[in-house]
Amino acid sequence: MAEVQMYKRTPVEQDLHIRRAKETMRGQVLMFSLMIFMTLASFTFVVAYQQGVEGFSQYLVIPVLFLFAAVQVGLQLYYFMHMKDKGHGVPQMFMFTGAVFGFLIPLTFVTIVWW
Amino acid sequence: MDLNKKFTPETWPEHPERATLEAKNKFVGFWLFLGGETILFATLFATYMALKNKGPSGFEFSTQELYELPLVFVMTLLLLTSSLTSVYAMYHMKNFNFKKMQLWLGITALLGLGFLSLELYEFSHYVKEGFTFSNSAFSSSFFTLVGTHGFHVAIGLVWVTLLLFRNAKRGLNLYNATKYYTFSLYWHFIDVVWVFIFTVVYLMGVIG
Amino acid sequence: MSSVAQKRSFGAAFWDWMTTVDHKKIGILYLIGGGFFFVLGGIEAMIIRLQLLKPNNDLVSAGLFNDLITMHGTTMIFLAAMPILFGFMNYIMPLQIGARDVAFPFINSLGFWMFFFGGLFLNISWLVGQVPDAGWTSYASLSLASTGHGIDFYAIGLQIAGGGTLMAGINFLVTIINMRAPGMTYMRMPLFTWTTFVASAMILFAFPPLTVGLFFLTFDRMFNGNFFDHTMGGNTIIWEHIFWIFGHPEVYILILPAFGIFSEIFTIFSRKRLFGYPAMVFATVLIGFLGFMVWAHHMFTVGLGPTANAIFAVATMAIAVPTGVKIFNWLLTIWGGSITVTTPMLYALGFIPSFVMGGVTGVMQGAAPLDYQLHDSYFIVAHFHYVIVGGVVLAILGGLHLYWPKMFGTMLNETLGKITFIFFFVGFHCTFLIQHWLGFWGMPRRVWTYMDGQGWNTANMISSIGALLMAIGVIVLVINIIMTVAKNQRVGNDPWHDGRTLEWAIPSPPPFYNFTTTPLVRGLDSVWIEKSEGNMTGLTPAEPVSDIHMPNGSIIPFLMTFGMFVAGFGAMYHQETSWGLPVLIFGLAWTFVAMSARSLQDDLGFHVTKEEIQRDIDNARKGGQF
Amino acid sequence: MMKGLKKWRLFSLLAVLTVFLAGCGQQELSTLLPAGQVGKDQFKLLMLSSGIMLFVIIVVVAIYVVALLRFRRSKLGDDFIPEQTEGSQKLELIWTIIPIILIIILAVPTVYYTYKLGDVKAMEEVDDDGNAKHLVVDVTAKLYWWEFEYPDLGIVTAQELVVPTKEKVFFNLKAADVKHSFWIPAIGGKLDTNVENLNKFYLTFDQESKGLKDGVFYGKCAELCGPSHSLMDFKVKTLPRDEFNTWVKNMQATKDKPVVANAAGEEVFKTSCIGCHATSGAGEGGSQGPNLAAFGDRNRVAGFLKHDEKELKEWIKNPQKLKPGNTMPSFENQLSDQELDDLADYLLGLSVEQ
Ligand code: HEA
Ligand code: HEA
Ligand code: HEC
Ligand code: CUA
Ligand SMILES: [Cu+2]
Repeated sequence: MAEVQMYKRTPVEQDLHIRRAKETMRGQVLMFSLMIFMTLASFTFVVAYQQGVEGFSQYLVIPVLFLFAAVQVGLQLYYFMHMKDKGHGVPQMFMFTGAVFGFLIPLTFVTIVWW
Repeated sequence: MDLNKKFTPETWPEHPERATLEAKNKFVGFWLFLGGETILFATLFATYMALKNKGPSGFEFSTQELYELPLVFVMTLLLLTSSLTSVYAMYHMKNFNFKKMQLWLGITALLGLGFLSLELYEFSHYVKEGFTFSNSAFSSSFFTLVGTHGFHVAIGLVWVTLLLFRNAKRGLNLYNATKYYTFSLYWHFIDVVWVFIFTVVYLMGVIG
Repeated sequence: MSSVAQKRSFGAAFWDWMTTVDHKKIGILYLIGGGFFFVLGGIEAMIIRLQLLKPNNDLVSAGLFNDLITMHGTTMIFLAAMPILFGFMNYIMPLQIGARDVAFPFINSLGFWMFFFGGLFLNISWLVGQVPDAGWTSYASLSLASTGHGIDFYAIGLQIAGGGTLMAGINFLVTIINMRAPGMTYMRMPLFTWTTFVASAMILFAFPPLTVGLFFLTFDRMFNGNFFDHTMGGNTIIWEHIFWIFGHPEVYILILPAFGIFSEIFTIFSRKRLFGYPAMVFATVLIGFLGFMVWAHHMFTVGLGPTANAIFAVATMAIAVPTGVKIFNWLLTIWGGSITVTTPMLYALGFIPSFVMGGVTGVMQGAAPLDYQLHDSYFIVAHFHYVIVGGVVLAILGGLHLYWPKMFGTMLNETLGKITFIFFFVGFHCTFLIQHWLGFWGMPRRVWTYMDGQGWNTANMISSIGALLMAIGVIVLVINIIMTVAKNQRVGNDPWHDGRTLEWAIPSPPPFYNFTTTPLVRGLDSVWIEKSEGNMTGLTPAEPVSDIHMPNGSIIPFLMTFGMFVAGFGAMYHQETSWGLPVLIFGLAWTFVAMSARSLQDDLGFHVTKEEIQRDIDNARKGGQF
Repeated sequence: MMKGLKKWRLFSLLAVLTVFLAGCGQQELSTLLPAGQVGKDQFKLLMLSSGIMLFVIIVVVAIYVVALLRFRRSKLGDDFIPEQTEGSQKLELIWTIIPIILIIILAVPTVYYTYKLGDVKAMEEVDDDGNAKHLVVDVTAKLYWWEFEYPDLGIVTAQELVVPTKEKVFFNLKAADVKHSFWIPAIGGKLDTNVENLNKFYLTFDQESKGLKDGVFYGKCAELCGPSHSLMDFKVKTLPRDEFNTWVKNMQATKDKPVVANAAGEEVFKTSCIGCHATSGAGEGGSQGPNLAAFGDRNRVAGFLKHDEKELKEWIKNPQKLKPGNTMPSFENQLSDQELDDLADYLLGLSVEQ
């Protein structure tokens, strides 16, 4: 196995490197606030439903809960875990397959284990 | 691989976590492992969904009365925040800033510890109320699902603690960069699972 | 460790095998372990058939019979067929993709030891006298009702072995993804590598549910859980689902590598490129994917309702299409080829009609209303032995003859090989063909004995005689192996003369670093291409000779697994003894300490120097052995 | 439904198959000699699928044999290097499409029959007086024996199911301890008896059992349920509707005037056995042991032993040896020979048919 080549970035490149990293980090923080917002919203929705607030019926709350959960998970995977970046083809493929089967199993358990 | 090779922020590679073949292997292997974990948790969730509120005749616990949202909310915030702090740690790792990386990981661990303590508190509270593991099918599936997640958190804590102490004197190198990185993947994955737990178990449970 | 094998003391050799992380040695360990369990499972099968030889037989008691079928099924599937296939994957796959090693040598070794200790754990039940007795499926109501520790051995033994399997699967996947030689694109990978890939991916997704299910079972039996206890709100159908969510993919995990082995055999002994290679790859992937969508066909009679049954019935039948594509592609591979009927080819040729017969009966069972009649009858036993013995076991035997020279540098005797085949093949059809009719005639499976006067006597007799023939075949094989080892006649790189893939271009057995220089791959069937273009070494190096990095051996996998093994006993006895809990904790702590030792160790491996390699190359040129 | 499939070519193939398959098996327990609509439907599916499968096998083997005959190296010479064909889109399309067609031919009737056989809506139908229109039998599978309760008729029996011919009989299936599976091969497919739910299905019995070898159809437990799983047999007696009605009346009558063949035996029974066994066929199920009201009419003792005095006494003396793991205790040391004789006499006299 060949050793890693040491490559020294020029000051300009290094500068760019750091700036890019900072930008990415800003994006991450943004995504984090989005996640916190959705969490807050989810809990609020449920509390509202619990208190019987007008308009917060099951048919609204449940889909929204799942939508928010799915989006949050997407954000975690794609931003925090970098699945959107290059070189993540294999992780994507396996996580997707996992997600498909992982969806199928609970689905059958709530439909054909009914008694 | 040579552990003594000294890097500087300028020579530190763009993707230290997959700079060598070993690192690439660990990186891909860990992702595959997470793919498998997805199914593991899917099965646990499925079982929980099938067994929730099921107990022996005269069973008196139900999701609606059992769960306490404020506690869960605090736990959620702790874990979500710890996800962000570990992103910070990785940010500093990419910049070859070892001290700050360690610091942020330390914070991550503390947040995780907070989460775990609250979970233990929650569990002991349930047990005191009589909702023990062997109380019903519902309780078994609840404790197994949430407990498996908690167990993952505990493993993560042990893992990160070992990493922090083991490498404290040695600094970053290409050998342990992957370990740090896979830890952060793991930690995010735990968060992913928790998102489903608070949605499917607690929030849906309160709705009924 | 030096590349030149020295005569060493027995102790040193033993230590070497215990600590090895070399994929080839681990492959051999898998073959030995799996072979041992195959004979064990085979002996159990023989006793089953002897008991069923005649009506009202009382060779074994009713309870013992259930022990036997359970252990036969479990042993054959988990401890014989799968490990033997892992042996081939471990040995051959890295060679096929031009790799020096697997991605995680340490985890590879851990996987083997977990399989081994898991199997040991399971079989210690025989010594304790409390044996799993609820069938290999261990349906929950019966497995909870079963007294003694039998089912506990099942749950914990399979848990340990299953963990090993999962590790092996991830290891193979990463090896294939990351360690292919330059030029070895996905669409140039030999089919055995492809099937290893897909089977490993299936392991990745199928074994976690098994893990979960076994934990549930463990909790219910040993830690007062209530997952399956319906009086506590539990549900036995959950176990059935979980088991088959794992169990159905499992049977394709077995058959896909077998398909891979046959693909290699057909091409080599027809001197022809695999017909429709892209379609073969696509079919493999499709089978793997569909394999996760059909599990409920084992549960047609559970009462899931017509809609669920109809959906799963149609999904099940769909698998016939990609499998058919494979069958016809093999037929067209030999069509127009130049066929020599060597022993491996004999197995491959025997496979085609046998497996098709087993496959089509599978499709019949897929027709749900018809399965109401066939389910849990001997028809099912006939079906799955046709696909497993006629597919997987024939592949194992064929593969053994094919790769023996590569692995050990000697050739199994062809005549004895053919005798083995004839006995085994004739015995196999004799045993299982008639069982289809037994099923039609109303004989349920898993029956300890049967009354006279139901018209089943002759058929059962025939079936038992067939099993005897199979046993003779296996014994001839054992004799063949012993004789070959004793004679020790060395063979060259490509003893079959028509090898097409990379493993046939390196010495038999290969040096521990496999390739002196990483090869450059220029197409499918790389070696064939090189040779037909006049490069008789079959290899084009992708780089000059240089230092090779190799991993160090380690005893830690063995120690870690030993901890789990000990913990297993603790868990099992923690309720009735005072030492159980401490032992459980001790075992887990032991494992944890061993694991930590590993992660604190910074094991960076070692280098084989350029000079050593050059010496090996020169040696080989002079006709010496590696 | 089946009309479209009855092309003449298929038909002749089926005819050959029928001779081939139906020539085998015994009437009282062979799925190849179905004696009820359900079994016949399933048999049709069997014939259709066997036909398709035979066709597949023949095609594969034909190509295989020709290839083997034509392309042997011994014929082609050792130096022959075949052309390295990559594949053929046309061929591959053919062997994708033809199997798909075959699968569709099989899938359509499969789905049709799945729904047809799963249709139990009629179970709840009642006539104008509020009585159930169809006969419903509650089957409870217990460790190694079967209990048959007729909820609408107020009677219960065990080990031997008695049903009328030529009408749909509906079943509620349940297990009392571990999972079993209810299967009468000659009548139709099986359905599991689960521990946590009721399974429902129907069967029809087209043939009277009188003419059969033992005068009964054989029933089996088809799910591993412990050591004596293989001995968990039951029998099925099918009667024309009017005879069935008489049987029901007689069963109901056992409540008022139990027939006593041997009074001494009855005494023994009342002291040792009555806790688990009822001798009145009227009432509900759920007792610890099989209802013995019609024991004298049974074809077997405990589902599998010959129905005579000797075997019966053996059974009472040592049921654990004969059927390991069943829940009836042994009476070997508790009853004298005389008591056993009386008991056997008494039990064999419990009949509703004479
Ligand atoms: C290696 C193992 C293996 C393989 C490959 C298969 C392959 C298949 N199996 Fe089998 N099966 C088992 C092992 C296997 N099985 C085991 C162990 C059990 C019992 C478990 C237990 O209960 O203990 C079982 C049980 C089992 C059942 C449950 C029966 C029951 O218990 O009631 C069913 C039902 O659908 C089934 C179906 C199939 C089908 C449709 C295939 C298909 O994949 C087959 C596809 C192949 C072909 C069809 C042949 C080639 C195709 C052509 C030549 C093309 C043209 C063909 C047509 C148009 C039909 N299998
Ligand atoms: C990989 C899987 C596999 C393999 C290879 C086999 C191989 C065989 N099986 Fe098995 N079988 C199963 C998997 C397998 N089976 C499963 C999953 C079940 C279901 C279990 C359950 O119901 O839960 C089952 C059930 C099963 C039954 C039904 C039991 C019942 O329902 O009551 C029967 C009965 O005939 C049987 C027979 C055989 C026979 C004769 C062989 C033969 O092919 C075996 C051939 C091998 C030998 C004959 C080896 C002989 C070796 C020697 C004799 C010693 C020589 C040794 C030296 C010289 C050292 N098997
Ligand atoms: C603890 C309960 C129990 C007691 C007491 C008991 N039995 Fe039984 N008996 C059973 C059970 C359970 C079966 C069914 C066994 C089986 O087939 O698995 C059975 C089966 C039988 C059968 C066969 C029934 C049939 O329909 O074929 C006979 C006859 C019988 N018992 C007679 C007796 C007699 C006589 C006595 C008293 C001397 C007796 N039993 C006492 C539980 C009991
Ligand atoms: Cu009851 Cu088998
Ligand atoms: Cu299957």
